Amino acid sequence: MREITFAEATLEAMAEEMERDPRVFVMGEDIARQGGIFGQFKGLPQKFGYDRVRDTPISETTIVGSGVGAALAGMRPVVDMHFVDFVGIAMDEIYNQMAKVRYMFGGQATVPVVLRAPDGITQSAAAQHSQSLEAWFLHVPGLKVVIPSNPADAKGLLKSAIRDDNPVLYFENKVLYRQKGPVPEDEYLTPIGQANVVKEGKDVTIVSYSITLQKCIEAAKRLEQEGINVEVIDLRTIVPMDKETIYNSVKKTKHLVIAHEAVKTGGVGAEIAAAVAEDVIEYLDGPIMRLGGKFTPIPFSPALEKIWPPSVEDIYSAVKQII
Amino acid sequence: MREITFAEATLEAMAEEMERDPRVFVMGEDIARQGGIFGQFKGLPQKFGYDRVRDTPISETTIVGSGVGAALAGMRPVVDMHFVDFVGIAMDEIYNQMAKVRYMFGGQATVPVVLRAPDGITQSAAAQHSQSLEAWFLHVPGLKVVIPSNPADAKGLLKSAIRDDNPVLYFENKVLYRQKGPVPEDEYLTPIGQANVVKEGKDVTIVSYSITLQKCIEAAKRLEQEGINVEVIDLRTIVPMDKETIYNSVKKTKHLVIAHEAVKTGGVGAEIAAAVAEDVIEYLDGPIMRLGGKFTPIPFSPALEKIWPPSVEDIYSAVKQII
Amino acid sequence: MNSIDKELLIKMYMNMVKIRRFEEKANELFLNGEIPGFVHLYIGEEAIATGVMFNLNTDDYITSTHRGHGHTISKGAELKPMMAEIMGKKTGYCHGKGGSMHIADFKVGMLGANGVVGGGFAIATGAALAAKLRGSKQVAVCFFGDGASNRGTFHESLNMASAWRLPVIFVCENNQYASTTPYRTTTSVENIADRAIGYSIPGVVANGNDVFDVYEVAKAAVERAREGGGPTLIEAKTYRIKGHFVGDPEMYRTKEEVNEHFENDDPIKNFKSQVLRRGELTDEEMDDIDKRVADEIKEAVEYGRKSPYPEPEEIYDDLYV
Amino acid sequence: MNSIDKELLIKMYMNMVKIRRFEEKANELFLNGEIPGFVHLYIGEEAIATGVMFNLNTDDYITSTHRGHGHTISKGAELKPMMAEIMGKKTGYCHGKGGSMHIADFKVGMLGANGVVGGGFAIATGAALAAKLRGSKQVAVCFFGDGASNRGTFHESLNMASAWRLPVIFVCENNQYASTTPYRTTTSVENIADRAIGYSIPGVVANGNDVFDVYEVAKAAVERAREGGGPTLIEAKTYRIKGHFVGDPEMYRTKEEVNEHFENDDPIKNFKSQVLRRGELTDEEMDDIDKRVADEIKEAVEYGRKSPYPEPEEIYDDLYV
Ligand SMILES: Cc1ncc(C[n+]2csc(CCOP(=O)(O)OP(=O)(O)O)c2C)c(N)n1
Ligand SMILES: Cc1ncc(C[n+]2csc(CCOP(=O)(O)OP(=O)(O)O)c2C)c(N)n1
Ligand SMILES: [Mg+2]
Ligand SMILES: [Mg+2]
Repeated sequence: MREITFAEATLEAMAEEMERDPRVFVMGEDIARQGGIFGQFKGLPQKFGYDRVRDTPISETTIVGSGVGAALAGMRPVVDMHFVDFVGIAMDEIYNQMAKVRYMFGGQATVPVVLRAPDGITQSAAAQHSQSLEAWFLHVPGLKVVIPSNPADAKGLLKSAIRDDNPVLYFENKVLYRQKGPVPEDEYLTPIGQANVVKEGKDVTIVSYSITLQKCIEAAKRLEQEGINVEVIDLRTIVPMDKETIYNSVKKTKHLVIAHEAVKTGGVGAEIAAAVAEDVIEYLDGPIMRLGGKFTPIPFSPALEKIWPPSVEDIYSAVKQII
Repeated sequence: MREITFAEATLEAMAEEMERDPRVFVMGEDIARQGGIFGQFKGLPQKFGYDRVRDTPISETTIVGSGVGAALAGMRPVVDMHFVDFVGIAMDEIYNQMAKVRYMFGGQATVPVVLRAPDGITQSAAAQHSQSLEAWFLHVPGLKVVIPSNPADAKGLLKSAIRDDNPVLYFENKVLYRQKGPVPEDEYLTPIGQANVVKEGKDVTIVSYSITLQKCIEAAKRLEQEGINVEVIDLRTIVPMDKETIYNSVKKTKHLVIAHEAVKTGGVGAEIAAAVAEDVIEYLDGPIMRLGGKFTPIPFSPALEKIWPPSVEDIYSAVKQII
Repeated sequence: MNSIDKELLIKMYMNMVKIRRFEEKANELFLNGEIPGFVHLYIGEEAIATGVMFNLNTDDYITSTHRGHGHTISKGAELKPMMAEIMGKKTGYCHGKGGSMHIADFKVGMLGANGVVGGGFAIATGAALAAKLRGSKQVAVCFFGDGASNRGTFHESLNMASAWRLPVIFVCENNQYASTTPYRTTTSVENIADRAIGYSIPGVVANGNDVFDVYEVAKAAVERAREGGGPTLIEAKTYRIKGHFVGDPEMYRTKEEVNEHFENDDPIKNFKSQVLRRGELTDEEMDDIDKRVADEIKEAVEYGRKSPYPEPEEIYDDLYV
Repeated sequence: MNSIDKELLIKMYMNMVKIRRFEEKANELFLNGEIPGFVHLYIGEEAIATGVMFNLNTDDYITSTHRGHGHTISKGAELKPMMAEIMGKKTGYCHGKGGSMHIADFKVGMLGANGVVGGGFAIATGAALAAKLRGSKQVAVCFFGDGASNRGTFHESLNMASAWRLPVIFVCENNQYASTTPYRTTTSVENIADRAIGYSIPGVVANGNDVFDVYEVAKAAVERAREGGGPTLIEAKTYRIKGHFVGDPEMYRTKEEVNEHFENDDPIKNFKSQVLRRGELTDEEMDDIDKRVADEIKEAVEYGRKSPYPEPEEIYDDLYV
């Protein structure tokens, strides 16, 4: 199969959906004139015009809020957050408007808006440009939340997100953008809400997503060499969470490790661990290990930055500790 | 001991600390002229003047941000969020500034600011005026987070929060405001970071906080009548979390139930359950049950509102299910 | 006044009286324990929603505030499902999930009241963007208070709307108070309309107690927006006669202050005296309308009272499509 | 010009040259892989920080932006710990935790650069509130870009600062671009200074390429603030000569456009030609300063290079007091 980058995959998804549905448009800071900081919007204005690919003022609150408004008025906006780090500027618009209007208004509203947010650590971007903030949105009923780990899913999930009549947050990792992977040429959708068993195994389950999945696969390889057979699950969607896939795996392997780049405390790993401890704890044969970013802001210095997120070694050790 | 309301207890805390330290001042919407919607600021401007008890514009972002600025410049501001539901308007100021500046600037800054936020369901205030949002802040390194359940703690924790050189979020429940409880007349501080074993027991541990603690005590009473001996822990502080107290209790009772009013998914209960499942799972003799608000916005109609949060019955049943 | 024919006069009068009676009834029902939650009354501000809305079509959009009954009625919503909603009943516009602070009627372009002060700016801006992208000639109107004009969303939305020349009209209902806080103690400008200069758009002050003045000012703004001229900021000066919400102890102002405004600034009294003086409507005609409105309110209350509360299992409905 | 004596002229020149050379060196070191992260250069805007800052005392406060080196230097920070910081070294102002976007020197009232555009408005407002509450006569200056002027925080902070008459000066560095976006495509007003009208405060345009003009305009604003007159909005018009950040491909503008500005608007060239024409400083005097600055930069680079990176265990330091 042909290989394209994650950024190109998202570009294809955008182009196909904009082609297919004139109600789809996209707005955000610095996306039109230069194609996005990560090239993820390159060429779109040339294809669809500057009306449908809009450079906005630096007004995150209103970018998101007007996305909600445009959705309520029948459009299908995609809004770009530039860096997920700024999502808090529009937080109220997300949890008090985007997520609630449908329910609060008794189903009168549909809110087909997609919020795209580049996240993750890269090259000493420091405390305010490196975060992973997906966990907050687990706690906000009314949203869907997806977080692809590879180009194929990036495309398929973005297309599904755009076609979804519910608000979808789409977290895309900054390091992943440049990575290539196989992406089918024919049109396809990746369903929201289905985890992906990336690698089957019988001794331990590792659940992860986004960039950290790669570290888990790395760790799994090392563990295999020692005869530990690892099942690796790519969550792909955080809300709704595919608990069935996790539970089935845990029932089989009896051991669970969860890893993500976001701060460990209060992260997505907490919800997964808690759900497992509530629903299928009897299958477990040891503690549930969680790996996540350290409980500090992300430091600038490369010397510190590189040790902030969980490493392959950390994941490997966590598995060894419980097996 | 004399009994005063929760609101009065916070008033005493404010008055004592403002008396003690001229750097302490308070600002927020509608707090001075009318003493706060819940009477929690009544009389303060008469004592300390309208300079130190300030009615602000409706500008939550700048209320919090200027609180941070005043703290950086040597004051000790208390800022009031009116309703916790609006905390998202200032979210960026909280996690990108308040929580990070000390670390990011290598310890140059101290940020002695207290953010007070009334929360919880009461009288059909509906989706945007009823929430409990403390869980998000578990995930934000740099903050402390307290959430008292009774007048004595309300006073002692608020005084500790004001004297703390770190930013502290103080969540105060709207229903609790009106409730009376014993409060010592002599000055005291309730330490941040210590949970409170409200009732000792040996069969099951229930961890809770704020308004939901009362439901747990209620449920515990019913369970005692059936011979189930319940230990009830009032968390009091969410960050830093007193895991020792929880772990010691779980080691003894081997059963854990966690209850709060906030949405169950992604709530504080998830972190507690995950921590227990990571650190002391071997002591458990059954699933960890979590109780929290339903996965929907909070509905207006009294018919729906009353069934939204976990009930005494729910807590009782959860315990019965695992014992 | 030449743009206002008799039919429109009658409609305007009827609309204002409908709002007034609806609000008086809501007040009564709230104090009687039949309406839960927070209720913010629009009494004394009827001329604004009325004057603006008769310039709009059903498919134009509005966003409203916590004080939204008047906007909802004016945009064409029906009283029965409104009353049922604020009583928390299943037959309400939002099946009881919203209540007074979250009343909405999407069928008539009423995109919702909002419990977040200043939450409507961006939504209206987005609705206007939708209209512009479609080339549909619809306009959007954002109602907001003097207090809301200090939210950052005001600034961001006016800037974006102007930079993109969106068909949106921002209507500030300056009722002199934001909850307990007198306008000028927290708002740094005499006329909120003057803030328009910061966005290169027209800023116009209207007499918010005079439906004719509001109508004319809004007419120009709506025409401008529809023709692609971009946004306008209108400040309609009025006074909040009632407490901030039903039950407000109102310790922040004197009875005299309130009474003076009640005497001089009542938009319905103003309307009556103008049309009588000009011989455009008679007392009898208006009495007749009063009666029809009274009947409609009565029916709405009965409808609301008879309607059932939602069933527990409905709590999960309408979260996702 | 009567308020500027020779000593001050020398200081101003030295400060501008220091910024220019520091930035040129930062550019070089970044391209050389010695500085990680994002680096936004202040080249071409030196007159603004310089002109403003020589009106301030050490205990006055400033808040800065992502483009903060110029502000930091002007407020009196030392080059060695600055250079070490942007290299990610332990000896940096923030022990390597902050970097270019989060440089700060609290000892001289520099409350931090900020990676969040518009994040400084409220902090400066709060610092001014602190000063006012203490009656300490300190002032706070908030630097921000044209792009930042569209954030809601601009509006909220200017309103609050005016309503409370806080001693804060808002200095907009209008360099014609917000990243890739030309100023007028997203900003709805010709002069950002005109937005002052919306807050009943003075709004003044300064020539941001002329340190003397900035100095005088800032002087009046600082005096006003110190005397209790409240905030001022200053718009210093300039042009961003360099890319938005080091490595910017600059596909959004032409080389010609940039060159034209470089020729005509360089604040250091402007300064030189003025003082030479007026006979206030000689070429030799300025050459001498150039040399001293070059040495200082060299030492700073050496210091940065020689300094160690933080140790892994330091990652948990300075989170809580
Ligand atoms: C963001 C936000 N902040 C605070 C509140 C609490 N609150 C509700 S109404 C109100 C006053 C609003 O004043 P104004 O905008 O003038 O509208 P009015 O009530 O006068 O119609 C306040 C502070 C809120 N609902 N939302
Ligand atoms: C809140 C926020 N939104 C977006 C960004 C990304 N960003 C960094 S600098 C910049 C442009 C800022 O323009 P301006 O305020 O004019 O400052 P300048 O860079 O021209 O000095 C943008 C969009 C950010 N850092 N913070
Ligand atoms: Mg008002
Ligand atoms: Mg700029």
